Formats: sequence, C-alpha cells, structure tokens
Amino acid sequence: MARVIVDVMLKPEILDPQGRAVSGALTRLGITGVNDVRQGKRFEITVDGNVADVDESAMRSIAEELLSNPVIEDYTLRIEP
Amino acid sequence: MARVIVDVMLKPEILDPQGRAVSGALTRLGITGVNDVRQGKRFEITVDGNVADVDESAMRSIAEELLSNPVIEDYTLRIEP
Amino acid sequence: MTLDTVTHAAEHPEDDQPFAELGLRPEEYDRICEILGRRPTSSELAMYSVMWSEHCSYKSSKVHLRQFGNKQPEGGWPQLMVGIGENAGVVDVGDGWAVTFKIESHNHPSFIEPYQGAATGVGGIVRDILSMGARPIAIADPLRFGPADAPDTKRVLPGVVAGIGGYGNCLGLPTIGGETVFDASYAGNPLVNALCIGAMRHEDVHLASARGVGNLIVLYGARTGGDGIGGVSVLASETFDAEGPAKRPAVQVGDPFMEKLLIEATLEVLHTGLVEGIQDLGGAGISCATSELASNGEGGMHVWLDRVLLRDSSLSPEEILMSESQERMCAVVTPDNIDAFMAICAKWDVEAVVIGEVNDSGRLTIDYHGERIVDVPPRTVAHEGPVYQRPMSRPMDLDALQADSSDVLPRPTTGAELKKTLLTMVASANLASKAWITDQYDRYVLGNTVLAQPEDTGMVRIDESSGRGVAVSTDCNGRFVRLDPYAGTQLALAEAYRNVAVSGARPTAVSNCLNFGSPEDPEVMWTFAEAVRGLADGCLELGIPVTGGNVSFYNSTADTAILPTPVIAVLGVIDDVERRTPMAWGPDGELIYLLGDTRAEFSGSEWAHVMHGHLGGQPPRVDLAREALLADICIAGSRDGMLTAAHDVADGGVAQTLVEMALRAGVGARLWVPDDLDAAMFLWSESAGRAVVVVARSEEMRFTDMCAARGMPATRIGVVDSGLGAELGFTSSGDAGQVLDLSGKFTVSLAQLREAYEGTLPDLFDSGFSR
Amino acid sequence: MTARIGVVTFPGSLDDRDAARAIRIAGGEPVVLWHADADVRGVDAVVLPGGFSYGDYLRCGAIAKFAPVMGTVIEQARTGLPVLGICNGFQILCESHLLPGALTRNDHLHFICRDQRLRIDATDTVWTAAYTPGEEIVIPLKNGEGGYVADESTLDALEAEGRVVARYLEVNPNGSRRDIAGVADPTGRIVGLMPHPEHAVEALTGPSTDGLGFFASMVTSLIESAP
Ligand SMILES: Nc1ncnc2c1ncn2[C@@H]1O[C@H](COP(=O)(O)OP(=O)(O)O)[C@@H](O)[C@H]1O
Ligand SMILES: [Mg+2]
Repeated sequence: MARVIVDVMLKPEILDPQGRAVSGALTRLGITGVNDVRQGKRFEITVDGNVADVDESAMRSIAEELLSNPVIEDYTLRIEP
Repeated sequence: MARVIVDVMLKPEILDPQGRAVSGALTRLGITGVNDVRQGKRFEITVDGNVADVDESAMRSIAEELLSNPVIEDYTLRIEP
Repeated sequence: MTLDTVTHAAEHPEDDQPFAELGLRPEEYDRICEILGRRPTSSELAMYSVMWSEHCSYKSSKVHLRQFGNKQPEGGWPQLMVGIGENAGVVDVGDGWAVTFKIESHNHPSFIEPYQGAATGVGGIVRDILSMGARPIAIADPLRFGPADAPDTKRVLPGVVAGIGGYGNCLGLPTIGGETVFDASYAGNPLVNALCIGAMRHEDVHLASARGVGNLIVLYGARTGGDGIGGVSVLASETFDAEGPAKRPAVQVGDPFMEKLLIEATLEVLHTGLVEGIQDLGGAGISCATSELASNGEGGMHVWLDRVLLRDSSLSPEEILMSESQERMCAVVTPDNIDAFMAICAKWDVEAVVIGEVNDSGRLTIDYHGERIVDVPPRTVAHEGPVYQRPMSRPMDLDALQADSSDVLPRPTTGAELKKTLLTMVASANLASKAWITDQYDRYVLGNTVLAQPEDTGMVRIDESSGRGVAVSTDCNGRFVRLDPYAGTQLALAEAYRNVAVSGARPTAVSNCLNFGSPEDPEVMWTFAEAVRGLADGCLELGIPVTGGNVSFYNSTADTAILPTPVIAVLGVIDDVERRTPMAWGPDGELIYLLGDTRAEFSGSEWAHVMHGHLGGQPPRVDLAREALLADICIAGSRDGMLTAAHDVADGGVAQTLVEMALRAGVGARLWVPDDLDAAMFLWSESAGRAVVVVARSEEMRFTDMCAARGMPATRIGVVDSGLGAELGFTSSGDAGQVLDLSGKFTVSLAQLREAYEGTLPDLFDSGFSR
Repeated sequence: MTARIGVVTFPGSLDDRDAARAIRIAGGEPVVLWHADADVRGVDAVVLPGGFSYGDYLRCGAIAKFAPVMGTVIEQARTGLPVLGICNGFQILCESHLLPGALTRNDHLHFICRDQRLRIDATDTVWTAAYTPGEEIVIPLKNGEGGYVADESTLDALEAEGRVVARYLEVNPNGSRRDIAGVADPTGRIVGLMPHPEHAVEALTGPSTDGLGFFASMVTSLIESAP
C-alpha cells in the first residue's frame, strides 16, 4: 500500500477567513508571536501497490482538477510508503 | 520565522463523508486502485523567531484544545524552519 | 518604484499609458486628459477606467434606462421615497415602514469559481441594501444554467448553490425565493443573480453623500487585499520595477461572518445617529465609494490612501484604489461622533480607520505618503462618464422565428398520451421540484418567514405587532423574450406581479436584473432596448415603479449570446400576513376554479421545449389590464376570506399548477376539461393572466358573483377529493390513495407524480463531490 | 415570579432573537447575554442559540467555548444552571465537554433545512417535561454539521440512562448515530438539540407550534420551584 498526500492551501494572496478566525482565537487566548495562520485541506489517498506503482501524473491531474481549484488554491503532492 | 504545521484528521473509526465523496468521484473518473480517501485539515502557523524558539508544548495544547476535537479527531504537529 | 504623482504627470505629458488594456477607448482617454488639463496619473487612470467601465457607468444602457424615470404618472409615483440612482430605491410600505430591494448579477465570477462567485454575489447585494440604512431581511436567487445533464452544469450548479447557502445561511438571512432555469444557451455563461430586501423606519433612510466640511470618511470592515484587480495589475506592472507585483487574484473570497458583524455594527451606528452618509464598497472599491460620496455631496473630499488597512502590504496605490475586497463599508462621521463610532466598531470586532475628510475644494484629492496622486472633479469620475447610443438592429432571424409557431406541433389526445406527457413534463428539469436546491437554504432564520419556496412568492413579516409584511417574486421566461423582447419582458413582469398577488399581497414596486449579450452587437442592443421599453411601459400601465436594478452585458460564449434574460422582481405589500393565501389546497370538497382565458398559446412554452425541443412563434398575448384585475380579485379573495388556496399559471401551464397544489397538500382532486378546450390546450398552454384558486363551497356564490361583476372569467375545473377511504392531511403518507383524476381521460396517483417531480434533481446532482 | 432565561449572543449568533421570542411566548423573560461579558446577570437558565459563532470556520462551536461568558456558563452549569444548546449551541456544549460526543459534517455533505419529525424520548429533563413520552413533533432542522457521533460505549450509556432526548423519525437527515437528535447530561439540566424548537412557536412562521414545549418546560419548572 502507498499513500498519496495532497495538501491544498489557498493561494497566499487570497483571503483565508478560516485562518483569520483561528488567528483571532489565538490572540484572545493570549498566545503571542503568531504571525499568520492559514487553514487548508489535507487528503490522504491510500492506493494499491507500492510507491513505484503509483501513477503520479494521474494523481496530479486529480489534485489539480478535483481536489483543488487552481484559480484560488495551490496544492502539493507527495507519495509515501 | 518558523512554521508550525498541524494536520488534523478524523479518527479512523469515524465516518468521513468528504473522503467518501472524493473516493466516489475518483471511481467515476475511472481511477482504479484507490483503497481509501480521508479528508482532513491542515493548519500552517507562522510564528516569530526560529525553530528553537517555538514553545512546542503551548502549540500542542492549542492543537489539542482548539485546532482539533479529541473526541473525533487526531492531530500531528511538526515545526519547520 | 516610482510614484506617478499629479506633478509628475503634468511634467511628463509624453508618458504612454495603457488605457486600452484597461478597457478605455482612445476618445475616452482623450476626454479624461481634457477634463484634467493634463494626462491622468496612473491612479487617476485606474479610477476613471473602472468607473467608466460598462459595469459601473452603464454607458451603453443609460439612454434606455432613463425611461424608468421618465415614464411615470402625473405627479410622480406616490409610493416611491427614493428613486433610481441611489444604491437602491426605497418604497413606502405603510405604517411608517419603508422597504428597499435590489437584484444584482454575479455571472462571470460564478462561472470561474462557482462557490465564491455566488457567495460574494450575495454579500455584495446585502451591503447595497445595508447602505440605505435598512436591515437586510431576506434574499432570493434567480439562477440560470446550461442543460441540467451537461457535465459543466454538474460543476457549476452545486457550487453556486452551496455558495449562496454558505454565505446567506452564515449571514443569517432567510432565502425565500428564486428561480432555477436550464437552457443550452447558458452553458458556459450561467446567470447568478441575487436579490436582497431590507426594511427600515422612514426616518432611518440614509443616502450616500459626503456633506459637512470637516466630516470624516471612515473605512471599516475587512482589510483591503488584492482581490478582483486582475486588470489593474497592468498599471502596477508599469509603475513597479523589474520584479513586479505579486500575481493578483481575479476571484474574491467571501467572509460571511465578517459581513454579519458589518451588518450589526452598521445598524448600531445608524440607529445611534452617528452617521451622516454611508456607502458600500462593491465593484471598483475605494475608487467608487470615494468618488460617489464626494460627487453626491456639495463640497470636495481629501483622502490619505496610505491609511487604508491592508491585508497585503505589497499593494500599489492603484491597486488599493481598485481592490474589490469584500465586506467593507465607508461612512461619513462628524468629528464629535468619531470616538463613539469607533467604539461600536470595536464592540463588534470590526476594524475601522479614518481615511479622509470632507472639504470645500470641489475636488477629490488623494495623497499617498504625502504625495498627491489624484486630483479630479468627483462628478466626472462617478456620474459624468461616457454615454453611448449604440447601434441597434432588429435580429435578422426574428421574422422567420416568429413565423414558426409551436401551435401547430402535434399534441397528445388520448388519455394514455396525456398521462405520459404529464409525467414527462413534471419530471423535466425546469418544472421538477427545486427542493434539492432550496433545502440547502435556511428559510427560517429571523423567525419572520411566512411563505418561502415552493410557494409562488416569498413573504416575510416586517412588523410583529401589526403583522405587516412584504412579498417578493422574481421571474423571466427568456424564450418569450427571445421571440418578442417587448412582449416577453412584459410577460416576465406580469408573471412576477401575478405571483405576488395570488398570495394576497398588493404589488408595489419593481426591480430588475437585465442579463444580455454584448451591447456592441446591434441585435443584442435592439433586443435590450425593446425589453427596457416593454418594462417601462408595463410598469406605467400596472402603476408600479422601477426602483432600481442592474445591467449585466457580455453574457455570451464564443459568439452565441444567452437567451435575453431580463429578470424582473416584483415587491408586494400585505397589511397582515395572517391572511396570505398559500398554494396547497384545503380539505375535501372545496372547489377548484381557473381564472382567466385559455387560448392555444404554445410558442415559447415549456411543453414545446420539453416535448418538441421547439422554439418559435409569438409569445402569449399580454393583457396587463387583465393582470391587474386578476390581482384585485386574488387580493379581495384573500382579504374577505374567500380563497383557501391560489397558485398562478405559468411555465408548464395549468397541469403544472394543479400538480404542484396537489403535491404541496398531499391531497388529490377530481378535475375536468372545460367544454370549449381540448385537453392538451387546457393542460399545457401558457396563456398569461391566469391563476387557479380554491374556494370553499360556502363562499362559491359570493366569489363567482364577484368575478362575474368584474368581468373575470371563472371556470370550475375540479373539486378537491381525497378519495374513498384514503387518509387526509399532511402526514408523510399523505399521498397514499391520493389521485388526480382528469375526468374521462386519465387518473394518476400522487405517489407517481411525486416520484417524477421530486426525483429529477437529486438524480442529477446528488452524487457530485463539491470542493 | 418570573423565569429569567438568558440568551447568549456570540459574534455570528443568528437565532438569538428567535430564542428570545420563544421564551417570551412561553411566558418567560428573555435576558440578553453578551459573549464578551462573563456576567450572566443572575439568570435562572441559559439558552445557547443557533447560528455560526465566529463563522464556525474552524469547527462548529470550537471558538465559542473560549468566550468569557462560556467560562461562567460552564462553571455554573456544573453546579446546576440549566442550559439548552440549540444547533450551534449543542455544538458548543459538546466542544465544552458539558455533553458527550461531537457533531460532524452531514453525511450527504450539504447544509439541509427541512421540517423534521422527531420523537421525544426523554421527558424527565427540565427542558422536555412538557412533552409526553414518545410524543412526535415536527420542527425545523437546519444545519451543515449535525451528524451526532460518540463511541459505542458512550452511545450505549446514553441509551441505558435514558439520556437520548429526541430522535429523528422517517429520515435521518445528517447521518447521526442511532438517529440521535438531542442528548442530556446525567442530571437532565443540560440539553443539546440539533433541530430548532424556537422556529416552531407560531403557526404563522413555523411548520407547527411543537417547539414551544422546550421553553414552556423550563418556564414551568422555574415557576414551580420558586420559593
Ligand atoms: N434557486 C432558487 N432559490 C430559491 N428558490 C427557488 C429557486 N429556484 C426555484 N425556487 C422556488 O421554487 C418555487 C418554484 O419556482 P418556479 O417554478 O420558478 O415558480 P414560479 O413559476 O411560480 O415563479 C418558487 O417558490 C421559487 O421561489
Ligand atoms: Mg408561481
């Protein structure tokens, strides 16, 4: 079994109300030194076979077309054993 | 600047309807070999100072009390430069 | 980085400016130079280009829209408190209450990013209403998509619906109506229109103007980021050196929670009397807000642009001026009140900063870190933009199209054919239940919703003690408009008017969202002009003013324009919501009447579309006097307690009306075809000016006498009949044993109808994974 | 004797006015409580209303539990202050660990607003005493994250102790385990409910007036227990 991890985050220039809400909560809780919080999505896809068997380009196109919207989001993808 | 990354995923025994929907979409797109999909949240917290300055225990308690709900979720935390 | 200051511009007339990339024509650029007596600075160019865009200046539509103001009764409109021109018009609805409502389009953003596009569409219209001093009380969402089974519709529709729900639900506004229409012409260019209604006391009406020398301009709400300024990056890249600015997103992301705080903070500063003038920030952001406030005031205004709180510190001054970041407002506050104003913002966790001051210079001046970057006469930016008489020509294919009537298409005749047609029609995407969509909208929040989808109209109570309320309905059959834009637009007006009236409210005012193709296409422009003429004439005849609206041009893909879609919203007033007439018919034995005349009018109908894929002929005849009479009768019937139910007849004809009434009630009926009609004509013709009403036996004489006296044809077409031994009522098993029986033709069970009616949208959209 | 019932307004609370209206119609006196104020003004009971506190961007109710007012509510609830959490309020009670379990994203992934049939299974709580055991009611439901989850032993214990206050009938609208729509703490003073009784107190604006019982139960209990 291999695991494909796709992290999807809003592009840095896009407003992230979720991250802002967490940021606000941290401030109210008295946590200092926090500069910025961004909240995104994490997908863990378990696939048959081992790392070498994973069709990375297929996975990339899924990450790009299904799991994220390139207009507002960036993704990173990695394959783990 | 250091970055604290917190990944929050539903516990394995909790139904993950979002992961299930992604799974279904993959099948409809003709992608085979996918065993399971789980969807969670990823937080990127940028803090002042460098990695050594980060108060990890404070961050862990935030991850546990604010960023995740231990009744249904697990988290992992790591600190990156 | 070099800052293009006013001095620099005056000294360097030779600098090339990318006006064409910003959408300005050479003669428009020349006019700016003439107004200023020099070339504009890049910041001024940014302001003029966006304020003179079609979207902000209405340069192609203005000459036509004037009719809404010009065609009015002698002495003006009695119910109108604030007319066209303000953020939204205001209508007197009695007892010291005023209501404002408006629709706006967010079509293009919703195609690119359906969720955020639709969400920010709701956010924008809500701020428009708020800026009149009103508390937003309800929203509605007229939507148009490509074919229901098209793959792209599966991407766009769920996202749009989730976005409207996500924003509206979180904001705490009930969604009480809307439309969902599928047509191939909208593939690649869906229409996402959003309507908001707000209510206030007469004395709370506020206008957007900056008066009083020394008064302060406060910008409050979300911070300013690089949202929606793709276009102006051209300027930034000219002014910035080699590395250039970060890439700017064209898509805006909404923050409904911030908007909720903005609403509460704004209403609190308004009600404590802390505000002299107020303005929302929508398209064109600070450029628009400052120039409009200054232009509406009598003096001038000065702005310190570097005081604007930024989300992204790399923004250039041009970009700050243009940013379309959401959830921001501007207020004019006296120096005496500024501390109290700031305290209320702080209470609601809303950031606020003084960015400017009213003065008597007659100019709008803007400084950036001590340097003058804008010095303009504000009216020339906000109100004296270019105005075009675009060429117009009647579509070449219109004669041929109108000659190709649907009335000659083969119609079903046997009982079996009729029944099969009924089930097909009821299950077709445009007629099928929209519950899959509307169940994603909170219709209960605020606790004043009296009617909501699937009723003819949305209705909300505005005064708990008196029961006074307002109703709103939006409509447009774009096929009718395509066949005859003048008549088709009047049919849209008539339908919205009728929907409001059948529920017992008195239609009072009109708003609109005119969705068309390119104004540079003379055929589109002619169609647009005819639609506006039809609407203005229709409103005059019905005695209800247009209070505002929105024009959305350039709705086309490749070279095909969408069906011309002037969405018309009618607002009604009801003195006591307790007397509203719902659509579900009542108990056994009540009598079902069809009001109005039925003719063979199938052109542009849903029947021709679904059963024959045909579009041609002349739309149904328009008779606005008849519509007004129908409204009077429905309102009288409600006031005098004669009607237990009413439902208008429109898309899908009488058949659809009856099915919806039966399914809403869970109770069947025995029906018959009137003597002079063939069954298919009775069931599916879309003649206008009709409604189905339900009358208790004890009221029958009184009701039919009233109709006869007033010249309204009333034909008994059936009786509510729960069937032998079947259980009555609204329980979940209410359908059991219930049938619609069309005497001598066919019998169909409600269970079968419900399956057809309710299954379609879930089958199409349930499986979708939406981001 | 008046029954003074506090309604907390968090930033993003939406149904606070409706909850106050419901309390008034039931004969109680609604008292406005503000999130940033730790003082609960000596109220006899508290309603945590529906809405999207702090936008609910992180997790529903996750941020609200840290509000100053919640410090007091949590402390007093542990010593007997009756609390009813509706929808977002239920989520806040779970996040605050005053009630077991958690509320997760609806299994069909959509926000849903519908008139929901419920069965009242526990009538020995201070918020449900006005109902008869097994009574069926129809009140609005509207949520995006209403799927009630808890581990099997917690669910078993809730059922064994009669702490399942209400269950969904006909349709399970959000994938809640064992059709649970509401639960109570062991004392029956703290109740969380996903559907909205405050939207069913007037025939004109709700699908029924079935929701009134929750507020009437509390008002009656306060008046009866008055010295
Ligand atoms: N997108 C939508 N949002 C809200 N309500 C909708 C939407 N689409 C349809 N509806 C509602 O569904 C019902 C039926 O719509 P429609 O058939 O267009 O009504 P009518 O023909 O009477 O104008 C109406 O109550 C309408 O408000
Ligand atoms: Mg209707």
